[in-house]
Amino acid sequence: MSPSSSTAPAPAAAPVAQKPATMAQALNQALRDALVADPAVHVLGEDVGTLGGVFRITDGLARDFGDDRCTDTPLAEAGILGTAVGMAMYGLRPVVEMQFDAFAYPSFEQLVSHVSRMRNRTRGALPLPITIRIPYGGGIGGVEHHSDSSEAYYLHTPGLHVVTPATVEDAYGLLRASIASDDPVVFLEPKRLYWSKADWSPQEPREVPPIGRAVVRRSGRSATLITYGPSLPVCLEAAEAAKEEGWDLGVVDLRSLVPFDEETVAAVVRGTGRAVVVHESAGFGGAGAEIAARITERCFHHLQAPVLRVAGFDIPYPPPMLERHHLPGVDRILDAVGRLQWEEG
Amino acid sequence: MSPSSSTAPAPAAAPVAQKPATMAQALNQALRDALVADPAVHVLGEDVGTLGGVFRITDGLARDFGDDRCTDTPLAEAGILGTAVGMAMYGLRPVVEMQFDAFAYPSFEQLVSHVSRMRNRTRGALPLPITIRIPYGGGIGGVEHHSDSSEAYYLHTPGLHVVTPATVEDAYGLLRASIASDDPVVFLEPKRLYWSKADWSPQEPREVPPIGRAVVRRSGRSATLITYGPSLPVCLEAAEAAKEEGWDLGVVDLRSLVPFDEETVAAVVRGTGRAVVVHESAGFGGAGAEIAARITERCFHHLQAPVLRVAGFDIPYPPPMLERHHLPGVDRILDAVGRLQWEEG
Amino acid sequence: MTVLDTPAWRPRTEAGPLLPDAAPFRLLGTPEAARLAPALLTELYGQLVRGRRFNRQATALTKQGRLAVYPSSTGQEACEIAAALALGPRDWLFPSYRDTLAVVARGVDPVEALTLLRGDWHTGYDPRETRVAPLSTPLATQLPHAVGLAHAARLSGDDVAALAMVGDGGTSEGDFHEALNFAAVWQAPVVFLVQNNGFAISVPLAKQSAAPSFAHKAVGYGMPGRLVDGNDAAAVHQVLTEAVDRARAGRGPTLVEAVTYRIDAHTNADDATRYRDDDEVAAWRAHDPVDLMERELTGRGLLDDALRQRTADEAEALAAALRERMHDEPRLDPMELFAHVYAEPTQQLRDQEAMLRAELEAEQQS
Amino acid sequence: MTVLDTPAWRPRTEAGPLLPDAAPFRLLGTPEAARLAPALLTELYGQLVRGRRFNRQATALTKQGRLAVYPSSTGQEACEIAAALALGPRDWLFPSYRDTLAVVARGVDPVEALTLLRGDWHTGYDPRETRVAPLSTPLATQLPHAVGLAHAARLSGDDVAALAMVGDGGTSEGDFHEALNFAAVWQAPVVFLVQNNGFAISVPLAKQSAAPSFAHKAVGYGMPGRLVDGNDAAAVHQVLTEAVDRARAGRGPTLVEAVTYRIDAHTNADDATRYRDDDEVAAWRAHDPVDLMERELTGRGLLDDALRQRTADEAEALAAALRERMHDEPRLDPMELFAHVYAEPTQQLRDQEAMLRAELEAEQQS
Ligand SMILES: Cc1ncc(C[n+]2csc(CCOP(=O)(O)OP(=O)(O)O)c2C)c(N)n1
Ligand SMILES: Cc1ncc(C[n+]2csc(CCOP(=O)(O)OP(=O)(O)O)c2C)c(N)n1
Ligand SMILES: [Mg+2]
Ligand SMILES: [Mg+2]
Repeated sequence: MSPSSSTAPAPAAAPVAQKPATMAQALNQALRDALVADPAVHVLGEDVGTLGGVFRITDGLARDFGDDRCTDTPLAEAGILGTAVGMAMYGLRPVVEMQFDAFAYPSFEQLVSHVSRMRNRTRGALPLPITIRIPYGGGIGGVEHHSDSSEAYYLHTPGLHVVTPATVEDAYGLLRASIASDDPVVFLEPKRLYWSKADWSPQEPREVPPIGRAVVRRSGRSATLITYGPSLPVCLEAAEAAKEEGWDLGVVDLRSLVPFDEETVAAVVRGTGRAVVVHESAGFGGAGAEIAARITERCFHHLQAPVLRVAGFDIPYPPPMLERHHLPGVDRILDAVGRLQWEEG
Repeated sequence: MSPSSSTAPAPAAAPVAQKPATMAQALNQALRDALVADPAVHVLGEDVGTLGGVFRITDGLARDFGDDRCTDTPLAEAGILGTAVGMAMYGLRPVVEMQFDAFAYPSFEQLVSHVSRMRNRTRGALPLPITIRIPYGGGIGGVEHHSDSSEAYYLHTPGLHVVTPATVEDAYGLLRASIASDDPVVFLEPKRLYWSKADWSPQEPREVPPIGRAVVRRSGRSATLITYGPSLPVCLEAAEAAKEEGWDLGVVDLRSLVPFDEETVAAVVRGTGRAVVVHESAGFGGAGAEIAARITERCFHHLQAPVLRVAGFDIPYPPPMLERHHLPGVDRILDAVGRLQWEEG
Repeated sequence: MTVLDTPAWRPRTEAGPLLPDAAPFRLLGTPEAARLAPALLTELYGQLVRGRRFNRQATALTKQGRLAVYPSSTGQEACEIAAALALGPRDWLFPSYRDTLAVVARGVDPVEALTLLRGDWHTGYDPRETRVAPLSTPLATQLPHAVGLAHAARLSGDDVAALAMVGDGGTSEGDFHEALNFAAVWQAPVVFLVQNNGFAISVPLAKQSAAPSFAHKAVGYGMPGRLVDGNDAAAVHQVLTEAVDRARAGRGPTLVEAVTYRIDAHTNADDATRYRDDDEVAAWRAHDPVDLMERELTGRGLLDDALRQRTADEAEALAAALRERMHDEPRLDPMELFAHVYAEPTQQLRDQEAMLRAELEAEQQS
Repeated sequence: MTVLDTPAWRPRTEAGPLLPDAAPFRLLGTPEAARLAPALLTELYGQLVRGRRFNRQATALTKQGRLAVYPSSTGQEACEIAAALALGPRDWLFPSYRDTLAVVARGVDPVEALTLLRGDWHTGYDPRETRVAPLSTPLATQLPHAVGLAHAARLSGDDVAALAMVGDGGTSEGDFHEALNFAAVWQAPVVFLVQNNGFAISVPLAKQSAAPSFAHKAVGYGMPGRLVDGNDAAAVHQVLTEAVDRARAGRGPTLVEAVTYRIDAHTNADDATRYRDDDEVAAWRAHDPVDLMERELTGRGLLDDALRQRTADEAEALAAALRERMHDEPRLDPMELFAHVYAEPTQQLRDQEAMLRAELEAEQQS
């Protein structure tokens, strides 16, 4: 590697992503734009350099910004996150890639005992602006350890932001916002949406959404589906299919689990009086538990039925051949909607 | 260390714990009795040998059973749990001690990716009967990293049992049951109850409760407090104090978070129509979220008010001087009970 | 005279050379090879040829969708085979995710060994029965397992050794370090085999380690380190056999680095041309483990056309059987998803099981 | 000629001796000590005496409930002092939980340095301003931080080195391994100081490591390892200064093992008689860092009664100031619990803040 970043080639100015773009391209563009915008931004992880990452999210970054701005590390996740802490202490803004969800676990101690607490421990003197990108979730036919949904571990850890985009546009905007944040962000990328496309291009930049604002993707009067990340397209599909049953379903995309935008969610649920939370991680102790419990606390007297959850089973993530039975699908969501005690409404 | 366990002295038969006994003594006795009952049981961890552990739970075990049955390991938690996996693969029943809650984090990958999944991955051929003892929670004036409540991480991980005693008698019975279980058990010891005493002695062994059964510690007609581990005494105290307010509060001690005894809890809550979940870990995404969400799903039409939660703040565990503000106390529990919309009842 | 001059502060032995050899140990093509038993050489040869064919067949099966993914060990067959053959029947093998070949060479049914890679959810074989741990995907995590098992055997007075395999990349993980340290402190009967194949996916050795060799890491744990030509099946076999014998004799663990090369891409899904030159691959093809063995056998007059043909036929038969047996998709019962999470399913799992059963019945009816 | 004979497969240098010295390096009491500047020796002496007094005072404060806990470094003052003095003003120190003394010797206000141990919730000092990382309780976790910071400085063309401290027990953690490996691969300007004080709480060295020395671990990372008498302040200072200079010159990391002894119990809450003999403690008392320095100064005629008295007075003044300033309990504002979790508190934290505020107001009224 070159001894100093001054030897790195001048950053490529031209955007790479073309309309329509995939989520993978939007993420790549966000990293490029962040690297151009701020010399403190450094990307590091396993295979992020020459290879461009196993999902090609960092494609071309080492070529265009030099090895020092986009660095292949030794194979050790605690080491990656631990050195990122040190880099952030110095004043850099590391963007770390964990290769797969389950391979972030070795860095758990660094995450919980340091990343999440350094600002607090130093009374604000040492914030750690680290973005930890983790491809997560299933639906890609991955073998063991390649499809975990680990958001519940992170959202229960005070001091971390937990962000997860569900659209191409949000992937760009939320990643830019995460890198710009002075707080550590666990940025969960729904890997099965990497190849989803949208009519989006970096040439027409749109407002970067602030972290912590949910968005109503579809409004509906009968009931509300509350979801995030990989389950958003499924919920939209379910809402479409529900029309046949005579249900007008709204869909809220949380976009970040921490901060959790309880104002937006509570307002929508108050309007419908019925809600189903949908996510693919194991249901027991999952994000849906917090969402359901909190919404119930806030909206109890507006509820016609309990807030239900449609989630993955409480089992280790199943093999490719069985994952369709595990993942929340349209039918299971509609079944849950059907159980919302309509007769009493 | 001696080359083979055959050189170990004959196990001490005489119980050590005398009436009244502390929880620490009951745990020590449980380990002793397990070591006597089954030669496959091995205790390992940092300082568990000569020192008897920093909380003295393994006091005298190395002396009485030999270094090979109670082993001081090198200082590396992933190594401790990882070697315990191998020992269990061979056919032993390792009982691992993590010195403090936060120091279990380095072993997180071994726990999630192996301990919790080995049985499933091998279609039942390779169960891992490992007990992982973790002193947890606050209230002892510990400095940073010595008071974490980490149960939410474990209960969301399919394949693990999560057990936590709140009484001296349960400490003995549940630890024996955990060691006897063919499944891995995360055994959370409420460290501030280590010195709590009860009129219990191993000379009068009582039935070992099966893992997975909640117990009604106090019945009451107005509302139900649902709790576990370190918060049980606080809830009992609150229930006592509530009498002054004219409330007759019941208290359920879960004893295990996985399996979660939803039958018992739902039955009790159906009876009162009002419930508050109490625990000291951060509320957001904590065990209380699952309990509240699940009970609401099951008992919605019996509820007079939303299931409320009284939990620790969503902050890193505070320092000794401020922990009383963080921990759920009697007043905060009574406040929550007060918010249970009595007028509408 | 201070306390530092007493043996008390440094109670550990320093007998024997601390550093491993600077050059990898070789046998094939050297005068030493003359003393190798013909039966061993022909056995290794047969295994190498079958192993190579197995790798090719398994890769082909990924193209046909019969395997979800296959990390080939082509070019590394000598390590795979030697690891399996160095073990006695009661010893344990702890493979990493790339080591299907070692598992098969150890005697596990090939279809069982491929179960996980096939998209099924379990190891296929019974680890206790076969004395082969599950192929480990989280890198280096299997190393402490091997130490624990070996330690448990030793505590039980049981004459069992463990051999654990890891890649050059895997040595960077904390688990590697913790495993070696526990093994050395406990004097556990375990052998660590680092297959240094030059890459961790796309990351070359120079970005992984600055050590003179991985064998040199042994020094820091107080165990012997051996460096061996990983394409020389006889050399790897000898070094591993010695290390296993040493372990079994109660003399503690050994770290072995086998220098080899990954000829194929990381897996069938990888494009290795993105990060390495053909020249490098060509240079290693000229030092091929099968060729090296063929040359040795030919030189000693042990390889005639008949043996060559019979070996090739055996390899083809193996491949054909694999194709045949892997032709049908495995039929997985979704209801079994709940069966092995715990000894007894929890109430929650029983509820989920009931829900899925109802869904499946509804599916069948429609 | 095979690919193994080309330099390609082993691109790393092997220049210089690979192994550290077998015996710890010493200066005090040796002829070499003659060339040490008197000013350095008297500076080290003053620091040692003040450091010892500081340890004693801090331990006393635990008895009075003024500190929640104190892990004393009595017996290890030479390492603590030398670590602080080896650094330039812009370098960074990464202490472990036992290293309050090094932090104070580096110039941090003692009361600030004791903030966490006092039962307060933050580091007290500003790490960026003082260039001292928070005292790290989770063992070895601070080592990768030091590597990352040093690497970042180097990438920025900034002439900064980092020195990270860890105990013998801490070397067993995976983070130790990962940090050393990253440092060596990145050639980061960082120095690792292992204070081998014989124990990790109750666990003696022999149960922690089987290596000839911790300095030998350097071999496996491709960095120099140095072994030094940790009670010889001049020797530790020299070895660390050389290592820091080497790092600053772009020549990469160094691993230093300082052999020393923990004279006090693990912390004030520990009873060391449960696991070690008085004889051992006595043997190490005969090799005391303060005594060693006094003898050297006396031998060179640098220590007269006046200096001795002045030094003792300074130490007493320091202790008195500490007692005085630590007399009052710190007043912590519970409302600040919510202030630094994030740059901006979340809605949930604001709600919790409001609840606590209401409670506190109610408390005050009642
Ligand atoms: C803990 C962990 N981190 C990351 C990965 C993803 N991964 C799979 S294989 C691989 C490279 C392994 O390299 P090496 O150890 O040299 O073995 P080889 O592939 O060369 O056999 C990586 C990074 C993983 N499986 N486990
Ligand atoms: C990750 C982790 N595990 C366990 C502990 C508990 N603990 C605190 S100090 C200590 C012993 C440390 O020994 P050593 O590294 O030799 O440092 P010393 O105390 O001798 O200075 C232990 C086990 C911890 N702080 N961090
Ligand atoms: Mg490799
Ligand atoms: Mg020590």
